[in-house]
Amino acid sequence: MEQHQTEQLTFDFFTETPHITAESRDEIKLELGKFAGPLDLLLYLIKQEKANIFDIPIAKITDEYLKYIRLMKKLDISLAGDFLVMAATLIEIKSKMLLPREIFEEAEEEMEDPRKELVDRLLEYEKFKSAAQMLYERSTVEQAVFRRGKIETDENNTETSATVFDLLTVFQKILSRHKEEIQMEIEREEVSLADMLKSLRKRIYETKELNLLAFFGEMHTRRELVTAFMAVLEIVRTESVKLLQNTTFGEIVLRKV
Amino acid sequence: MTEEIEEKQPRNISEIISIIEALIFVADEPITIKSLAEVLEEDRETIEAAIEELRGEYEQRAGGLQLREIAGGWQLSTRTEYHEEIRAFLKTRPSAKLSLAALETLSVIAYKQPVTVPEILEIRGVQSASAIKTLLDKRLIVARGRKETVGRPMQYGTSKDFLIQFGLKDLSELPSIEDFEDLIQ
Amino acid sequence: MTEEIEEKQPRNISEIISIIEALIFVADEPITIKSLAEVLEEDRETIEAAIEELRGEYEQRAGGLQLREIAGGWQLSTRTEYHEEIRAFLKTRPSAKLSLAALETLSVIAYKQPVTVPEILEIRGVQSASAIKTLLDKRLIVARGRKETVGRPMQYGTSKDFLIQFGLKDLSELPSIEDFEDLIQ
Repeated sequence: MEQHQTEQLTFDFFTETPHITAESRDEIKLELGKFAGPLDLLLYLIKQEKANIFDIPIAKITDEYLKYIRLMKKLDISLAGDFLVMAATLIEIKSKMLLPREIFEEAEEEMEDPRKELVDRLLEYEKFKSAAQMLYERSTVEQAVFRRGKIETDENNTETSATVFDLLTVFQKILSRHKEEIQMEIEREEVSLADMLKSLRKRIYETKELNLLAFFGEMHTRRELVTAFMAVLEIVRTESVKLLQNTTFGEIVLRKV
Repeated sequence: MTEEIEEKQPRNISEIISIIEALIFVADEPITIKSLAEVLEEDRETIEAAIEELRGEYEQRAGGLQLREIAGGWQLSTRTEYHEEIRAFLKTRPSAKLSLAALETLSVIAYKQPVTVPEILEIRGVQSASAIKTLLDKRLIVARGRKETVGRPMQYGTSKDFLIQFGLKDLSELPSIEDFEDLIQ
Repeated sequence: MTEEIEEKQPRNISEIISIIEALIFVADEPITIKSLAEVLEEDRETIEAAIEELRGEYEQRAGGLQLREIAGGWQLSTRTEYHEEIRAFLKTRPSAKLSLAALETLSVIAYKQPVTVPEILEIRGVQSASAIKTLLDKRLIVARGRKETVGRPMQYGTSKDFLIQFGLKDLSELPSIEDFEDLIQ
């Protein structure tokens, strides 16, 4: 990895589009912008390598991808979990590609290229990325067009037309206004870990299954939430209760086994 | 990044007229010769001549609009001949618009229905009588019978019109706190 | 007081054009052919012909204003050429641009609507919650009911404001998503 020494890395997180500029032969300046997601980063790396999207040099790209992730971590930039999920996917594909060919030949049907699913996703994603660019251009043009100023018949209304989300937002605000008042009046009694564990155990044994998000949602304070979280970790560690997630991004449930 | 000092082409008169027309159009109030002269960096005489020409154009066209000098400035407005049609149109405009007080009250009723006036007061912390009247007038809420408690207060709930105006098939389509929590993490 | 039943003179076409111009000016949103036809009590064809004539007039004059079809209706607006002077006068800056994430999310919603949060995640490969929140706050998207599937997730679609802010007559004016495929390779 001798390129490590020659790479000079500077980051500009305010530029929307990342790019590498070669200032001299042995000095590469990498400017990492805000990537819109792991697919965005991946596309960028593929273009960087001038690689064919239908024949991605997966080992090389995976290395580059992981290098980026490590850099982000070193710089203490919080990484969305989705970036890590993609890292795992890349490593998986890479290891499949390394399997000896004979294994495939033995199989009756021809093995599918392990990269195929990823390529399909990249191609699909890229279409929407281009569409986003088109929308951006449209809105820029549209910002040069102005509508008429206020006239008498507009009636000076301070009113707004509302959507269902306005209803919910407003309702939330009222509730939080309310909650603050209550909390000023009563000092909430703190729940101990033992109590939390007891009630959690009772719930799981009664219902067999408990939606984790819903359970956390019942907590009123940050401290309670932390206690609840610790109780979940404890119960999974010590008892026959499992944490399950049905689909990759699905909800997490606690289940008695 | 590169601050270019561009040599501006002098504008011709028809360009000046067009810009003046656009500025009068976007202004919230009658716009004065003085402020036009400032924005365009042209002298008063040029602006006055341009406006005179523009006014003449509008007069000759005899369309739906006129350019008028009013309160020391210039303004576009509709011609008086068409006030009947304009009034008719303004009346047909749907008003899905609500004040914040009405919106707050509506949100409480939507999420807590059936709910009484004292209960709404409790939640909002302010009297909601006039907001409730507005909502009844707009047919967004309806009375839902009395609550069997002291004073038997009237209960309110959302109406069918409410569903239509907010594009909901039924109340289960109201976004829930959970939908929202997904979005504000 | 006196409800007169007036025998209305049939209007000639130039009168219709003038009234349409006045109504488009008065309306604070793009006004549809349908509501023009209702207010004027004329048929669609007459209105359409009148608008076409009016649009041509504006085009030929090449003044400061233009007549455009947008979000399913007609609206007067300034021409793009004069945005610098207008901005100088209104003392505004171009409004904050959407982030890359928000724009991507919007493009997925625009093309896949109605679409749920998990479906957006599938395409973008990244959580889009905060982008969706931004788009809802900016009223570019709206809730479109729930999907009848596990968890009944909320579906989203683009709003009328989306059409207005992106200068679209309607959604069909968006280039087809498959067209972008050709651009990629």
